[in-house]
Amino acid sequence: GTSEPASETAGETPVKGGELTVGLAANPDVLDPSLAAGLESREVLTHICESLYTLGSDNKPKPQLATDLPEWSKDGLKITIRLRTGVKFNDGTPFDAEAVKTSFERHMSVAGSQTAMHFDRVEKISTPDDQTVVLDLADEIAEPTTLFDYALAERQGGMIMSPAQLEKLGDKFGNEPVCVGPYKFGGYQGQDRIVIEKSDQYYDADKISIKRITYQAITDGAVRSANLRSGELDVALVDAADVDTVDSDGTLQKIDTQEFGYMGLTVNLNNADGVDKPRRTPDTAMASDPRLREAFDLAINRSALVSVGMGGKAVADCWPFSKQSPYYRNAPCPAPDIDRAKALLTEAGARTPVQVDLMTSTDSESLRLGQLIQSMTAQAGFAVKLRSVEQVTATEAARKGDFDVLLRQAALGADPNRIQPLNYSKADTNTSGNTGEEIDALLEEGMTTTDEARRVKVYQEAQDLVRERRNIIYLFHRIHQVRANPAVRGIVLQPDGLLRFAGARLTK
Amino acid sequence: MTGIAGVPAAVPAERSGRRSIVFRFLRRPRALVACVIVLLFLITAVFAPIISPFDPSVNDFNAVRQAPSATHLLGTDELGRDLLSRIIHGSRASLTAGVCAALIALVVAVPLGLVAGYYRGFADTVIGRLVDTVLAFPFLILAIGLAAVLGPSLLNATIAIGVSHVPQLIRIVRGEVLAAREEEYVAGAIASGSRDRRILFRHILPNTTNTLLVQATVVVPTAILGEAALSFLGLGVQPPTPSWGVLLSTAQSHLEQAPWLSIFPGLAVMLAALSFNMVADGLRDVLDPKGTR
Amino acid sequence: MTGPVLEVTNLVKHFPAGGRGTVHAVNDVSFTIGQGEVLGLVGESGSGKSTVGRAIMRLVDPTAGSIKLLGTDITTLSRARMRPLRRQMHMVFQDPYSSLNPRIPIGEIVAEPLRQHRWGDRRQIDRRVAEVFDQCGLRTELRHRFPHELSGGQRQRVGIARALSVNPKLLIADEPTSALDVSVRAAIINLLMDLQRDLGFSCLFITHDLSAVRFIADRIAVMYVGRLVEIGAGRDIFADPKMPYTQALLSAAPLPNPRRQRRRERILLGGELPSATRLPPGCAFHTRCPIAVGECRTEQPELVSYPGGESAHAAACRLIAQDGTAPHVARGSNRPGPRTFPLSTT
Amino acid sequence: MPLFILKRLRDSVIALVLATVLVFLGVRALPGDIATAMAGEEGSPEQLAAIRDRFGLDEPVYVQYFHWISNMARGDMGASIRTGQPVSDLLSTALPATAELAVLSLVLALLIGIPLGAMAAVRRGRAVDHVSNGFSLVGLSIPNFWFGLVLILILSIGLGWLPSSGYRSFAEDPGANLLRMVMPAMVLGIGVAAVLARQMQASMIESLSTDYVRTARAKGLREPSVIVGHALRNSLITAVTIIGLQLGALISGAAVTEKIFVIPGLGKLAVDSVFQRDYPVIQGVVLVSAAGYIIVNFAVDALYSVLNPRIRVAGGAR
Amino acid sequence: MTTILEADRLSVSFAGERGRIQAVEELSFSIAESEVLALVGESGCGKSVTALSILGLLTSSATTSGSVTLGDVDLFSLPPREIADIRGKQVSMIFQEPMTSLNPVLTVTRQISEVLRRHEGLSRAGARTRAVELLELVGIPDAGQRGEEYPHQMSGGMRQRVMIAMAIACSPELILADEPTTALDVTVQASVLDTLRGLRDRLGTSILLITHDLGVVADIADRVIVMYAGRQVEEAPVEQLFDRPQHPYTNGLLGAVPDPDQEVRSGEAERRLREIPGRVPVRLGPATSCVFADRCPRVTGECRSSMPPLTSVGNGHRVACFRPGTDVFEEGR
Ligand SMILES: Nc1ncnc2c1ncn2[C@@H]1O[C@H](COP(=O)(O)OP(=O)(O)OP(=O)(O)O)[C@@H](O)[C@H]1O
Ligand SMILES: Nc1ncnc2c1ncn2[C@@H]1O[C@H](COP(=O)(O)OP(=O)(O)OP(=O)(O)O)[C@@H](O)[C@H]1O
Ligand SMILES: [Mg+2]
Ligand SMILES: [Mg+2]
Repeated sequence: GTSEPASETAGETPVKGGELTVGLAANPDVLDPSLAAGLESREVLTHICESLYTLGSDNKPKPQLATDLPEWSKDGLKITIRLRTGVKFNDGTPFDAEAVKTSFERHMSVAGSQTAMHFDRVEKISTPDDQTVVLDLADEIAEPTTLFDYALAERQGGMIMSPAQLEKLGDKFGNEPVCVGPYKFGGYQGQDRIVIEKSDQYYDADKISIKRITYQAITDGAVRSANLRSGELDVALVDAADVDTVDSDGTLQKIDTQEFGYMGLTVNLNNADGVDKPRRTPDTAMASDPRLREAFDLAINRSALVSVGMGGKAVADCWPFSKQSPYYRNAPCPAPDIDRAKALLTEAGARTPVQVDLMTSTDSESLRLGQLIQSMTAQAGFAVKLRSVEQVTATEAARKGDFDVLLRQAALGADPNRIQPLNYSKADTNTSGNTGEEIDALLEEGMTTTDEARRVKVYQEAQDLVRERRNIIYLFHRIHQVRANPAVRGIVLQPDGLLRFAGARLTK
Repeated sequence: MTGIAGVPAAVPAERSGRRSIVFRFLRRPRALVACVIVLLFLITAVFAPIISPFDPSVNDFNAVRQAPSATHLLGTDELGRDLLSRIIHGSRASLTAGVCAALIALVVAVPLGLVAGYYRGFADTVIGRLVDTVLAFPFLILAIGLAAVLGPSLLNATIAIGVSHVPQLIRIVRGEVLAAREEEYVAGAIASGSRDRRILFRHILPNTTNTLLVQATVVVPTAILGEAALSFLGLGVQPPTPSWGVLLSTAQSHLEQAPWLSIFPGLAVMLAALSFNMVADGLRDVLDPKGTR
Repeated sequence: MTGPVLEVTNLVKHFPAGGRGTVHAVNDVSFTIGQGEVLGLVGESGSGKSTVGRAIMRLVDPTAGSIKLLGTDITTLSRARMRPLRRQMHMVFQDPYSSLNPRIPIGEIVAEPLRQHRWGDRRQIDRRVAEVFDQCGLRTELRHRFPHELSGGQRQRVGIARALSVNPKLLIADEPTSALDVSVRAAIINLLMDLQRDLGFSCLFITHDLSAVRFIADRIAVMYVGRLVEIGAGRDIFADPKMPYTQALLSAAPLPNPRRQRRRERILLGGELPSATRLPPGCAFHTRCPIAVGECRTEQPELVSYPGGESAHAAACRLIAQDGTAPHVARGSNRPGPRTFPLSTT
Repeated sequence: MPLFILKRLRDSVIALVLATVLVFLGVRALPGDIATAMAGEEGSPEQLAAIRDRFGLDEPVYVQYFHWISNMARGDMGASIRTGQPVSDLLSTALPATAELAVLSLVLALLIGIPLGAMAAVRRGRAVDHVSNGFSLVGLSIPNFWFGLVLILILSIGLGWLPSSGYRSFAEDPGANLLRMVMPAMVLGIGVAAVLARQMQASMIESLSTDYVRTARAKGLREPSVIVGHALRNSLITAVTIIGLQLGALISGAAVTEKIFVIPGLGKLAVDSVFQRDYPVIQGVVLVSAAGYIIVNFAVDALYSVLNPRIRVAGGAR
Repeated sequence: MTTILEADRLSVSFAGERGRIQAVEELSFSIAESEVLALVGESGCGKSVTALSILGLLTSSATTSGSVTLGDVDLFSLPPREIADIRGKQVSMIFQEPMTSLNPVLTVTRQISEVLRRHEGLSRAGARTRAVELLELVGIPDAGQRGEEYPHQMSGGMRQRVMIAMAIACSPELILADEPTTALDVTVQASVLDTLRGLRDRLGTSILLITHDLGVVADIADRVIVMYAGRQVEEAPVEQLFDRPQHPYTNGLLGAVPDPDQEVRSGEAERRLREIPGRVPVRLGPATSCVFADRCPRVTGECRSSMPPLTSVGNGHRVACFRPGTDVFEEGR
């Protein structure tokens, strides 16, 4: 969603300059494109580090620092990237093919790199001229990789860092990142505030209006929305629970969008010992019989879940991709049916109540959803035991296979292949431990095909398999709710929950 | 009963001493009221299922976040559960945490304090250093750390709170023992040929019970507050089991739309802590008449 | 007579004074107590009397010297090895309030030594408790009472009953009457004297009450800042005090008789009692002694025995003549003239 | 310097070193590590391994401890694993906020607790006695996070008098800073004020019944001089020791208070970094707060010994 | 001789848990100029309460009745501010425990100066100089230096001298000395008594001396009042009291003290002290009969039913007993 149509509304005068204070839901981690792992750091980084590619309003990759989408050679072993001219890093050094090469090499090699995987198949990087970068790819598919343009557009691999700064700071680049971007890093203020300032080196500098943006992390949703209302913050993401309160003032402008990802239940099917260990089926009811999982699914009333648990700020759905994605399909959820669920339990010969251990994190939203699922499924004969552990512990438990069912928010991207790590039998992030030659084959094909229509079909087939197995039970897509000072125009909210301020400006 | 001649017959005399304490205690209206409130809380906790008007974990999706009304005396929460019933059931977790944490703290601290205070020397040095160290950690950080290591549950939160009170209790017990050790009656016992064990448990320990009793009653309310704080941070009782801390923590998101969700459980915590504190005050007054408050 | 009941030789006890040096509480004290003998130990507050008593009881560990109880050296016995010997001696404490555990009925308090020393079975112990209660003038019904339910005099009787329950050979009484009222004090002194006469135990009677010590003790030892300065038969000490300090002490104790008291001549001591942390060199008394000479300030006088008197009379003063003639210390009138109160301003 | 102060100093250093060991072992006993925290659920084992390798998390704990201690000795507290900011930077921005909060609430507590307690003792059984008792009982019993929420509800949301959050450093804008510190200081201060009031009341009652106060009266001093010059003077000396002990309560209270009022202080830093398993930061924070506690208590002891001539002037007749 | 202070039917009671504790009852006495009046009796018989009540220093749980006149001022009817003007100026007090009675955190000189500044209006420096003089006066060597010390640095005897210096700072007419030597050793006691005696002789100060030590009484008192359980049982000039005690309680007290001299004279004849059986009662409410009846060897029915009045037996000797007389106690426990 966007805050307002770009055209000026009558009677409003745009103001040049100005400052914004933006609320973040978590502390950004290191502001280093290769090392950053969190969403919040990416939100900040997108303003100071432009990428070769970015997502367009249709959520498909489009060039940003490149002039075109990557050109693939016929044999699929060579990618050519053409770069913009006349671009400068924020430290004034020129942006050229050599800089791109340096950045790519750093992405690939720096210790702890979060971006290295995008370059898995890259064997050689050459720079035939200042405006051209050529990547030679390895032939064999050692590891499935996502498509290059999506990956670079959605993740930080496409961000190009100033070689001079890299030279200077090495792996401490994140302490003072310098890239090409409308804003430049202005420093930390305390533990939780990051300032970025308008850059005069930016090629489109005259299109940038806001002078200075302060990001402030406020983890507590209620506090964040209170700050928003009191005017301490100009823009922030608002938790579902707080939306009504914030809107009751009627003064803030609303910016909504459906997320790419989904909220769902991951069932531990074959991950008894941990994702990096051989698959083994845990000794749990839910893993033992698909009918139990179906019964569980049927017991959940998604519309009640959304209206009570999410204050209606979500869309009940049984498909991983939301409407934002080209890969969306209207796949209606089974209507809640307690009788059928009970019948399934009887059919499966399960001893009721069926014991289910549901792991959630400790935030109030997860707790709320967990308790709702608990009471809904209780009617069908499940005895859900909630285990709420803070995020890191939950993640660790998921990796170790120490769970029955996990309530989790999956942040997918525009690239449909983002479901691959969750379902591909060889992926070591496949926490449900889903296996199957059929789905493996589909996912492999989806990855290597560039044909859009074919991909849509492949992923739909793969998804149907997941829906049937119910190793993941999809619940809903949340609607990101951003509230902003009405004087700010042109804020862009992307489906991944990131806000873009490059086109923003203040009005009187 | 120690099986010595004379002791059984001593009971009436002892009881008369106790009775006068009870009598003096009951003559303090504030302490009496507090005692009654504590008792009411305990009764509420024990008979929660009978007393509470609703099942605390059954949702009524048509009555979400309703203000207090005739049906739901204290209103309903964000999942349509009756707040009164949840507070009533929550008293179980909160009081258990409070009382058990106090017990845990006593069980750990008393032997250590006895040993440190009575034998002094090396044991005292080691225990003293540990106490200093642990005391230097802020209580909540310690409790958070422990709760995170042990995993969140009522039991673990209780252990964490209990343990975090240990150093302070050790100090108190040790101080008492040091003082008692210098009492002439201990010299009298040594001169009578008594063994260390008897001296510790028959002579010194009973003379520290007043302080311990008062301290225990002081730990209870802080432990109730501690449980609330840990649950507030998501390290306590697991839902849907309510505890006052859990209620408060979830209520925080609805502070404005549904202030009753914070106000009533908050009042419950405060009232419970208040009455335990008042009982402690009363005990202190009665058990230590020269103590000034 | 088969040797002394208690033999204390060169007893020294130092306490650490919390980083401020050492408290020389007892320095080189030697004495013996014979069978059935009562030795009175007198001295001013802080002179180390209680410390001597406690060291003998091994309630504090002596720094040096030796203590022999009935011929056994108990100076360094471990706590466990010491336990059986505690049957042979017990102690009555100064404060009848703090020396009885407020939470234990007095019957049990008195039975404690009996049980610890396995006096017999329950019935025997019961009988013995009743017996000592009777001896100490306590009604048997009181045994279930708690100490706070008794009067000060009754409590002190309980203390005595506890000490005597196992029939010890030696009783150490550390100012057993100083916390009591005059009328009660008399009763307790009478009781102790009666019991001593009947049971024949030896006794170290610590006190600062000179009138009482003369009354009860066979021999008297005088301490001054940790040292024994004079020891001898009571009659000798009172009749012929040798050490100037003893003389001063005796002359300062007021007589309960106005005529005689006002006619008395007193030795007036100036100066202050030296601190046990910073003992002066030489004779500790020289700072207050009206007749101190040069060497008193540098050299420590030995305890020397002098002939005459009932039993060995020893004193530590360089100024005592070879034949035991006590030095003469000038006395002032008890009715001081204007000189003692120089008034400058009004 | 008196010997006991030196001993106290030695004990403090030992406690501090033990504290570092305890933290080191403690945080590593938490389930999950920074790699898990950073890479999230989709983090592949290689990514995790890369992170662990980068920060030396695979080495044995004692080796890590040794590295840490030897770096510390060189004044290098390490850098946050998450953001890469030097721990010393984080601490130097967090410390002033917490220190300010602690000082403000302490001042508030002193301003409320001492006069209230003293007056309650002087006017026993009168209205102020009851007010003081009521106040201290409520102060001890009120959950401070709840009190914080209620204050926000009333003062910020209801009346709109005070901003609920958004820390401004004092240097940046003193007015805004103080305005935002009012509620946190109240929340944090009330408990300490309650303890102080009780303590003060008890020690004043005791002082007032001492022989030397009776002497002061027998000298004919007027009641105010007796109370202020004799009773209060002695009671304040005991109050000093309480303040040191209350610091621990203040620091842990700060964690919750800072979370509610979004003050970027040590407490918030500690809780956040525990949840993110940011070891260097946790270690730094705990070390600093433990050191703070130890130093303040040491200072309080020293101050106490200066104020109290019985300790200051050693020696004497006996 | 002029009367300095006169107490008439002075009674003090305290509100206790089980009723009103009668601490002092109907006590009447007067003190003349430069007279030492001793108040003797066992612990708890109301000596301290008497002294404290004179200066209005009792706790608020006390109720006082009767009257105390100083010169011609009725102290009990004075407003608190005016009583404060008298305290330390006309009437001052010395307490039993010199350690706890001095403020531990103020220097000695400072504590003495306080009185002078309050009553004499001296400047800080003037008060200090005078305080040092006073310390010299009571026999503290190096007064200038030692005055800067804190109480805990001084010995018990020195502290008691400081108390005395404080008490005489404004040359009071009357000093109430509550067991001034009880905590001291005999040698120190002797010199403190000397100091008090000197005061009386030189300044004509009257002293109300409270003690339970008959030796001290014999040493310094002119007149003695014997108290028992809050009541005055006998009053006499000192020699008369020791020679011819009339009340059985006084007889008992005198008999309970061993007299070393006497013992030396009489030899081993009778190694026993006289005892007074029983204990001092804590009395609730006013007495209606003789308070000593329960412990008295001469008790009769009359003693248990009515109160013996304080009657004169000549020479300023008064006794409250139906069967007065000097005699020997019966033996036995
Ligand atoms: N446990 C102890 N630690 C340190 N010093 C001690 C200890 N016990 C006694 N002293 C010191 O030893 C000295 C002698 O004390 P002791 O109690 O033996 O004297 P005393 O003659 O019994 O005096 P009093 O008549 O007051 O009872 C004193 O200076 C005292 O302060
Ligand atoms: N503040 C008080 N409250 C209640 N009772 C009191 C109070 N002060 C004194 N008494 C009682 O008054 C009685 C007389 O006490 P007082 O202190 O005058 O005795 P005393 O003769 O001075 O004894 P001692 O020799 O022990 O000093 C005692 O029974 C005491 O318990
Ligand atoms: Mg002693
Ligand atoms: Mg008295």
